[in-house]
Order: sequence, then structure tokens, then C-alpha cells
Amino acid sequence: MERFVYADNAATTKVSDRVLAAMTPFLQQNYGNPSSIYSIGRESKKTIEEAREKVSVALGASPAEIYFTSGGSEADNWAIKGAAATQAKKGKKHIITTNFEHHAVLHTCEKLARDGFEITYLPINDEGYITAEQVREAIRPDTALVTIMYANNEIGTIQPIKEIGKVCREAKVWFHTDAVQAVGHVEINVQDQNIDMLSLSGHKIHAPKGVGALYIKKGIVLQNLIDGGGQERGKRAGTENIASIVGLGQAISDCTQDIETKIKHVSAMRDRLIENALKIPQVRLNGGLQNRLCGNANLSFTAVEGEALLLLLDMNGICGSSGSACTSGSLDPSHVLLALGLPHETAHGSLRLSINEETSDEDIDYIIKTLPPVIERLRAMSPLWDK
Amino acid sequence: MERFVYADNAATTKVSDRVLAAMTPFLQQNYGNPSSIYSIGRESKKTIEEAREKVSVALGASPAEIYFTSGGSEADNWAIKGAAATQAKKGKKHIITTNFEHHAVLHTCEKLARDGFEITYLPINDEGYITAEQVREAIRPDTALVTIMYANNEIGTIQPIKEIGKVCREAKVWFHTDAVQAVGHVEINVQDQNIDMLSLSGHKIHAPKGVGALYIKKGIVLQNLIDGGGQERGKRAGTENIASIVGLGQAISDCTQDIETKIKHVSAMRDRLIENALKIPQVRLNGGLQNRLCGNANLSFTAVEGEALLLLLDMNGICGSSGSACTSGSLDPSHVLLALGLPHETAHGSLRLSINEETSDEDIDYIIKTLPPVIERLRAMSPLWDK
Amino acid sequence: MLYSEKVLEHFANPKNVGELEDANGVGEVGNAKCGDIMRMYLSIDGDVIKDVKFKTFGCGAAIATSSIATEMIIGKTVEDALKLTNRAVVEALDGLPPSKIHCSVLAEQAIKAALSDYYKRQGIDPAPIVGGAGGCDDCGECDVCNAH
Amino acid sequence: MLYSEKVLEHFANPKNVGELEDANGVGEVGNAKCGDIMRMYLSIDGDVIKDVKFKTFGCGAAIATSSIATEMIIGKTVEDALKLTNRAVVEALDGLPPSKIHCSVLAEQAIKAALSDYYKRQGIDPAPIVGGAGGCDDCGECDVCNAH
Ligand SMILES: Cc1ncc(COP(=O)(O)O)c(C=O)c1O
Ligand SMILES: Cc1ncc(COP(=O)(O)O)c(C=O)c1O
Repeated sequence: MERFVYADNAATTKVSDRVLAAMTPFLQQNYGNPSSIYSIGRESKKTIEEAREKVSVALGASPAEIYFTSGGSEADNWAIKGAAATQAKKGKKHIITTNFEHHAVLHTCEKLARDGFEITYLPINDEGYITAEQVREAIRPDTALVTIMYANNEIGTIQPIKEIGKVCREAKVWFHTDAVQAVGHVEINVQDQNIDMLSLSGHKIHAPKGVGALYIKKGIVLQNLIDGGGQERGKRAGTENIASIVGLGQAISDCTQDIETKIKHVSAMRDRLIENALKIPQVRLNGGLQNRLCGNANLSFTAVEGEALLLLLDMNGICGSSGSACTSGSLDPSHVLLALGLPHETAHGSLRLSINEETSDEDIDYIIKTLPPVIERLRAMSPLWDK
Repeated sequence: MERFVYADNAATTKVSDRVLAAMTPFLQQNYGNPSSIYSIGRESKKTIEEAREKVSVALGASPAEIYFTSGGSEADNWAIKGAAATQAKKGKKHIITTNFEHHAVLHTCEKLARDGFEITYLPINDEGYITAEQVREAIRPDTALVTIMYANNEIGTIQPIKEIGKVCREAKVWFHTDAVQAVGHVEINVQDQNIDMLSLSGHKIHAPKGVGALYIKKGIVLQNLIDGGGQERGKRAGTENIASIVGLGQAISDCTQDIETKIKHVSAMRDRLIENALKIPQVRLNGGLQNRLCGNANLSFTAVEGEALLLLLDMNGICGSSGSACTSGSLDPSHVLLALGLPHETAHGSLRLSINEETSDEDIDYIIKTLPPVIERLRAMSPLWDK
Repeated sequence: MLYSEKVLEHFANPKNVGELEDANGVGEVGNAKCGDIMRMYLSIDGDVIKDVKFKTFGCGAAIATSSIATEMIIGKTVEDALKLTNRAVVEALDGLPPSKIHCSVLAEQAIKAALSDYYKRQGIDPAPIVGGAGGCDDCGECDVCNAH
Repeated sequence: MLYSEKVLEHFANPKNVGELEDANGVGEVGNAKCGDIMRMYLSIDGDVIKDVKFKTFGCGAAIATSSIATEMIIGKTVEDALKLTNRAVVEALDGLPPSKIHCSVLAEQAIKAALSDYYKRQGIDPAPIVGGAGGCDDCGECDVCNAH
């Protein structure tokens, strides 16, 4: 292997040295239970509140609006199931979402549908976008919640969140956004953008896996997902995952600092990657290029199956993914690519490369060099290619 | 401060060096997403399965019956809400529990009560025990679930789990036990003991906070608590908290090894502590001494309030707790002590000291020496003492 | 539960602990169910509070508020003591955690209860001067904690 | 998704990739919707399979099973080739992950489809010899994946 290039940062990221350094004391010396009264417990408590402050600053929220969770999936489940339970009491049992959400949102909506909720799945257009107008048209008097992802995990398209939020505010409907892919890669301000609830996850921004947060705007009352002790002001029970919470605080500060410069730098690398990849015959870029996560490239190659492509790239030292990580063990084609209108055989064959500020120009060179022969080799084996 | 004695291991424990060593590689180098197909992802996956194996061995279960969660509270919530949802479809809406469960169980049951479930709270006797006979008498044709804790977190009493399990098996009622305090301190075998579901938490056994597991016997189908990606065989969504899962695997192996010797050693220290503490005037031991966690001592001192006692002990280098950690920030007296039949003023004044194999004889000496003057000093200030 | 240095200081070294044999005003508020009982002993000479002592069963904050409150009224006139608010007590301690604010209320009420007792012993109806009963019932905290 | 060394080896260096100009038996199974298509080319002389080539669109396991299956029948009699089971293919690869077992079924079926084609070209009804259609429809996997 000439080189090792990790281009799957949308799946998960490496814990950064700064984050690890912030966490380490809380894994060992400062092990006090934050709810305990004695000194080492009190210190843990204080540290959690500092991390909460950092998260709130990154989102333009107030600390009292931030609740720590075990990750993005829990945050999504809590926001949606919690809002559904609250609103159902007022007779509101209609939820608006899209057909290209992460499974944490989609499967949660499906669960609610089994419980008697009606779900409207707004279709994305062939570039991967939803409009605020679509949301406006779908809202009904019994709409309990609108949940639309900030940026898609597979094709990286960024939605018009502020406008969607405005439509929801006008209609007095709660608006949740799954911003797991957006935080740290897009400038976010929940107030300006009219967001009522926002999910985020640590392991996408160099914090560890298994920690995340849900922003809940003051005044919004969700039913708890996890009942028990009084942690997180009685809204999320369970002894706090202090080390990881500290890591999340550090990570979100780091990744939102100087974000404009980072976006510019990473976008330039991404554009060079896409430009060169598009020179391969019969390739397409999935998702529009305009409003797109700075690190995301998603490509389909006619007659090439996704898993085989990933495996061969891995053998050449390149980590990418096909569909979202949590479904790549399954037989399903990507629901996101199907939502884009791609036929099944193409939906099986996409390659997502997700780079970030740690990616080097040499890494991009290496991908550009490696990709064409790998594609050629698989096509030589493919019964669809000579058809 | 002459000495620092951490005697609050029932609240949380220090991550052990062995556990930290096992975790460290997964915080940094091996950061692959376990669901990914390329090599570093595949390695993460394998590691998780090894940890699952370790947990299953410790419980006498099979690996396919172990599901990782974000902690004990999530495990309790999932077991109880998940079972309730499954059973409600069969018209079973009655749950049997006790009046001295952890809040993760109690508040979950209260939530279900609001949703139309009927809850029977079996009362403990004045020594802190439930009998299998009480359970037998409470079971009805519409009983969905029996959930009774293995060992109490405040007073350390160990319940007759095997017998309760037998009663439930005979009646064909699902049996869940919150074993967060028992794992690593009691010999457990879910098969012998007729347990259908069992919750455990890492941070009570020298693994980090924010990781736990739920054992679900093969054949039992629970509704998911967290929907989304296909992790944990589609039953618990969310990118796996690999480092912590590895830590939990290591910790549970360590703490169940040579458990008999450990229990003997720790019990002896505990007995010496209790014996000497009982020499203080007007003191009582809460919970029976017979079937009691080897590290637990819970004492009430007439006319002494719990929080003040803890604070003064802390100033003398001793970390203990009053009530459970997650409620010690609140104004409530301990519901466990009230369940034992203690009057309110006594329920406000209990001291839980929880020691473990890391506690030394010198630590015990120090507690024995420090406690009497501290009690005396608070009594001198108390308007209840001279009454 | 984050206590200020000031609270910890007063808890560790409380001022004016004890009873006053020659007290001419004694007041007790709170109850064991709530977890806090405060008893204040005042020795009043003319219009001036010459000495104060307290006994408290309660959390760290209860002890610290008792201690600082006694300091705040010792040597003051009865009139000034009546003006002592729970807010002033909280400020003097550099703040209290939200769940402990009721302790400062108790301290204020304990002083008022002791002053009421003083007036009664003088044959004066305290109600117009001291105001309400000054008992625990006014605080409402117990409802909060029991409803929890 | 944990592949054995054997699977990875056959994926990295698949044997018998390509087409056979002089094939006298060609079979294709699977469909793009399911994500796997396998096409087998057989060159049969008398009773013996002289040469085999394959083309596969599909995952790593699909390519590896195609590769090993061709190796397992090359030089064998038609009769022996008919006896090749998906189980034997899985074993030869030191196992497959559960979700990839269908690939081995496809390999077996692709060979049977090619043999059916061979019989048909000889004017012989393949049904009594080869058995069922050997098409993708028998595998049932697509239902599984679509129901998911
Ligand atoms: C008996 C019992 N159940 C449940 C829990 C909750 O576990 P966790 O803090 O991991 O959520 C605890 C400890 O906090 C406990 O002692
Ligand atoms: C858009 C989106 N939502 C939710 C999640 C789930 O987050 P987590 O893995 O932290 O549960 C992910 C990533 O896995 C994601 O990309």
C-alpha cells in the first residue's frame, strides 16, 4: 500500500489529540459522580457545565437549552418521540419529514406510524434538496412536528434550514433538525435559523463515539426518552459520561473556531477531487454542488457495485463508504440515492468520499490516481459494462 | 486532610488501569466505524464482539443475548418500556415492581402508569427484602412484567432473585432485574437464576461512565427504545461507543474473576466498619446484614442531617453518600429508607459508605476514627439532639 | 451542588452555635420532614440585639445561612433585624444553589419567629410589626419537594 | 462484515474472469435491483467442462464465490458440476457472513443456468436433469432485502 487515506469522516472521525488531552483526567483521577456532593463530584459537575456552555456557544443557544445524550441517534429519537408524545395529547398526530433522512429519523417515524401517527415524507428533488415551500404546503392544523435534516450524510446537500424554520415558526409548528453532519462544517445559529430542536453527535467532529447532544429551545417540553435520576435537569437520566462530554465540549469549540477558513480550504480540495473523478467515463456526482458539505463527494460509476469498489479501494489504502456506514453491512441499496431518483443498480454503486481539514493535497492526488484503474478493473469483471 | 478515602463506589468507580489500557487504542488509532467495510472498521467490529463475549461469559448468557447501551438507566428504560409495549399488544398492562427500586425503574414505571399501565409496588420488609411469595401473590393473568432489583443501591440488600425468577417462569411472566449494583459483587448466572432480562452499568465496576448492557434472553422481543441504524442487530441504534464497550468487556472479566475471594475479603472490612460504627450512640444499620453487598454500609444517626454529614466528612477526606448519588442534589429524603419504614428525619440522615477491593485496612481505621467526632459535632449544633 | 467558598467557610466554622440561657426571644422554623429545622435564640437589650445563638438540623446551606444570619443581626437594632431579607443572606454568602434558596428563607423566618416571640413576651402583638406567622408553611418548598 | 482470508484472496485475485468466445453454455442469474448479477460461460467437450469464465456485478463475496465456483468445476464432468452446492462453495471459502450466503446460492444457480443452456443447445430438455429454473427468483433473498 503506497499510502493510507482516511476519506470516511462522515462515518466517524479520529479523536483529536486536543480532545483526548481534555478527556484523559476524567477517565482516571477525576472520577467523581457529578451528582455527588463531595469535592471530586462537585468538580465533575462543574466540568460538565463548562462543556455545556461550549456547546451552547457553538450553536448560538443558551446552556440551559443543551442536553447531553449518548449520540446522534438518541438525540433524534428523543426529539421526535418526545415531541410526538407531547403533541399527541393535543390531538396532533401528523409529522412532516423527508425521504432522505438518516435511519435514526426514518425508523423512528416508521415506529410512530405504527403507533397511529401520519407521516408525510417530502420528496427531495434530483439534486437532493427540499424547499421551504414544500414544507409550507404540507403543514396541517394537526401537524405535531417538522423534522428535516440539516445536511445529508450521504450526498452532503445542505437544506434551506432558516427558511424552513421560518415557515414552521409562522405556522407555530415545532421544527427539529438532525444536524449531525452539519455541526462543525456549516455555520449554525439556532436563533437566527428558527430551529426549535437540533441533534448533534460527537464522533463526527473528533470527539469520541457514544456522546451527543440535543438542543431544545426554551419553552418546548418533550417527554423523556430515558427516565430515572435527576441528571440533565431531570430530562435525561443516567450517570453522565463525563470524559466524553468534556471531549464533546472541546471538539465543538475546536471545530467551530475559524470555520469559514476551514470551509474554504476543504471545499477547494473537494472540488479538485470531484473535478478529476468526473473525468472517468460514465460517472455521475450525486447531489448538487452548490449547497454541499465542504468535505463530501458522492459518485456513481455505471456497472460498478459499491461494496466491491470499497473493498478494492481499501486494499489500496483508501477508506471510503457506500451509502451510510450503518447500512453498509446490509443488502439494501441506499434509500438516499433512490430518493434522488437513481435506478437500483446505480443506487448500489455509489462511493462516498468524505474528507476534512486533516486531509492533505497528497491524499487527494493519491485518490485521483488510484480511482480510475480500480473502476476499470471492476468494470472489466462486470456483465453490465459490456452491455 | 490526613487521608483521602473514597467510600462511594456504589455511586461510581475509578476506571482501572487495565481498563484504560484496553480502551486507549480505540480512542485514537483504531477509530474505524464498526459498521464500515474497510479494514479499520472491521477491526472495531471484531473488538465489540469480543467484548460482548466477555459480558456474556460473566452472566452465563450467550453473546447473542447481550446488547450494549449507554448505561444502566438506558438498559432499565429499554427493558421496561420495551417489554411494556410488546405486552400491551397482548392486552397485558400490569407491572410488578417494588417500592425501593432505583429511579431509573421507578420513574419509568410511573411514566407507564400515566400511559394506562397498572403498577403493583411490592413493599420491602423492615430489613429491606422482598420474597418470592409476595411476587407469586401479585401475579395476575394480565401481568406483563416483573421487575425487581438484584441488589439495592442504598442499603445493599440482595434479593432472592433465583426464587423470584422461578415464580415468574412458572407463571410465564417476563422477569427483569436491575443488577447494576450486583454485577461484579455477587455471583450471577442468568440461566440458573431464571432471569429474562438484566441491566448492568460499566461505571460501577471500573469501566467508564456512559456504557452498560442489557441481557435479553433469546425469544424475548422488546420494542426498541432507540431506533435507527442496524447496530446491535437492529435493536439499539447509534454508532457504537467502542472504547467504552471494550472497557466494559475488560472490566466485567476482571471483576467476575476470583469473585469469591474478593467477596470474603471486602465483607470482612465492611463488618469491621459496621461493628465499630454501631458503637456510636443512637445509630442504626439500615438493611439486613445477612444478604448484603459485600461493600455496603448504610447508617443513620439520630438528629444528624445527611448532607451536612457528607460535607463534613468530605472536609475530612472521606467521600460517602446519602441516598443515591443521583438524588443527593435534591431535597427529598431517600425513598428507600422511607420504604424501610424509617421516619422522615431519619430518612434525611443516612450515610452510605461503599467500599471495594481497593479499600485498605488503614482506610477503614481512618473512617472508624473520624466518624465519631464528626457526628458529635453535628449533634452539638442540632436542635433535635437535646430534645 | 456547588457551594461558594463563603458557604463552605461558614459551614466548616459556623459562628454563634449553641443556646442562650438568658434569651428573651426564641424562634424555631422548619420541620424534620422537610429536612431542616432552625432555632434562633436572641438576647435583646433595649432595642439592640446583644447576642444571638442558633441550633440547626439541616444541610450545609442551612447551617451556613444560620451562621451568617446571626452575624448579620448581632449588635443591630430590632428594627434593622426585621429588615433582613433572605436575599441579603444569599448575597452575603456569595450565592446559593437554586435548590438551597429555601434555607435562606428559613433563616429570615427563624429570626422573625424569634422576634415575634420577643414581642409576645413584652405583651406586644407581633403581627403588625413582624408580619405573617413566619412559619415553615409559608415557604412552599415542602410542596415542591414532595411533589417531585 | 467480516470476510475470511480466502474470500479476500479470491476477491483480490479472481480466477477465470472474462468471457468465452466458444462457450457452448451461458447462464446469467441475479438482477441489478438485488445488487448482484452473475454470468457464467462454459466450454464443454464430451462430458467434461474444459473451460469456465465469469463476469459478475456485485459485492466482494459475489466476485469471490464466482471465482472459486469456476475453479471448483473446471476440468470436472457435467455430472459433478451439477452436484456443486452452495454449501460446498461456502466451505471452500472458509465461510461467508450470513448476509452474503445468497452469493453462494447465486454461484450454484449460475452454473446450473449455464448447464441448462448447454442442454438446450443440445436439444435436450434440461428440466429433469438440472432441476428448477435456477433463476434468481428461487433464492428469496430479494424479498428479504426489500422487506428490510
Ligand atoms: C441500581 C441502579 N440502577 C440503575 C442505575 C443507573 O445506572 P447509570 O448511571 O449507568 O445510568 C444505578 C446507578 O446509578 C443503580 O445503582
Ligand atoms: C445525519 C445523521 N444522523 C444521525 C446519525 C447517528 O448518530 P450516532 O451514530 O451518534 O448515533 C448519523 C451518523 O451516524 C448521521 O450521519
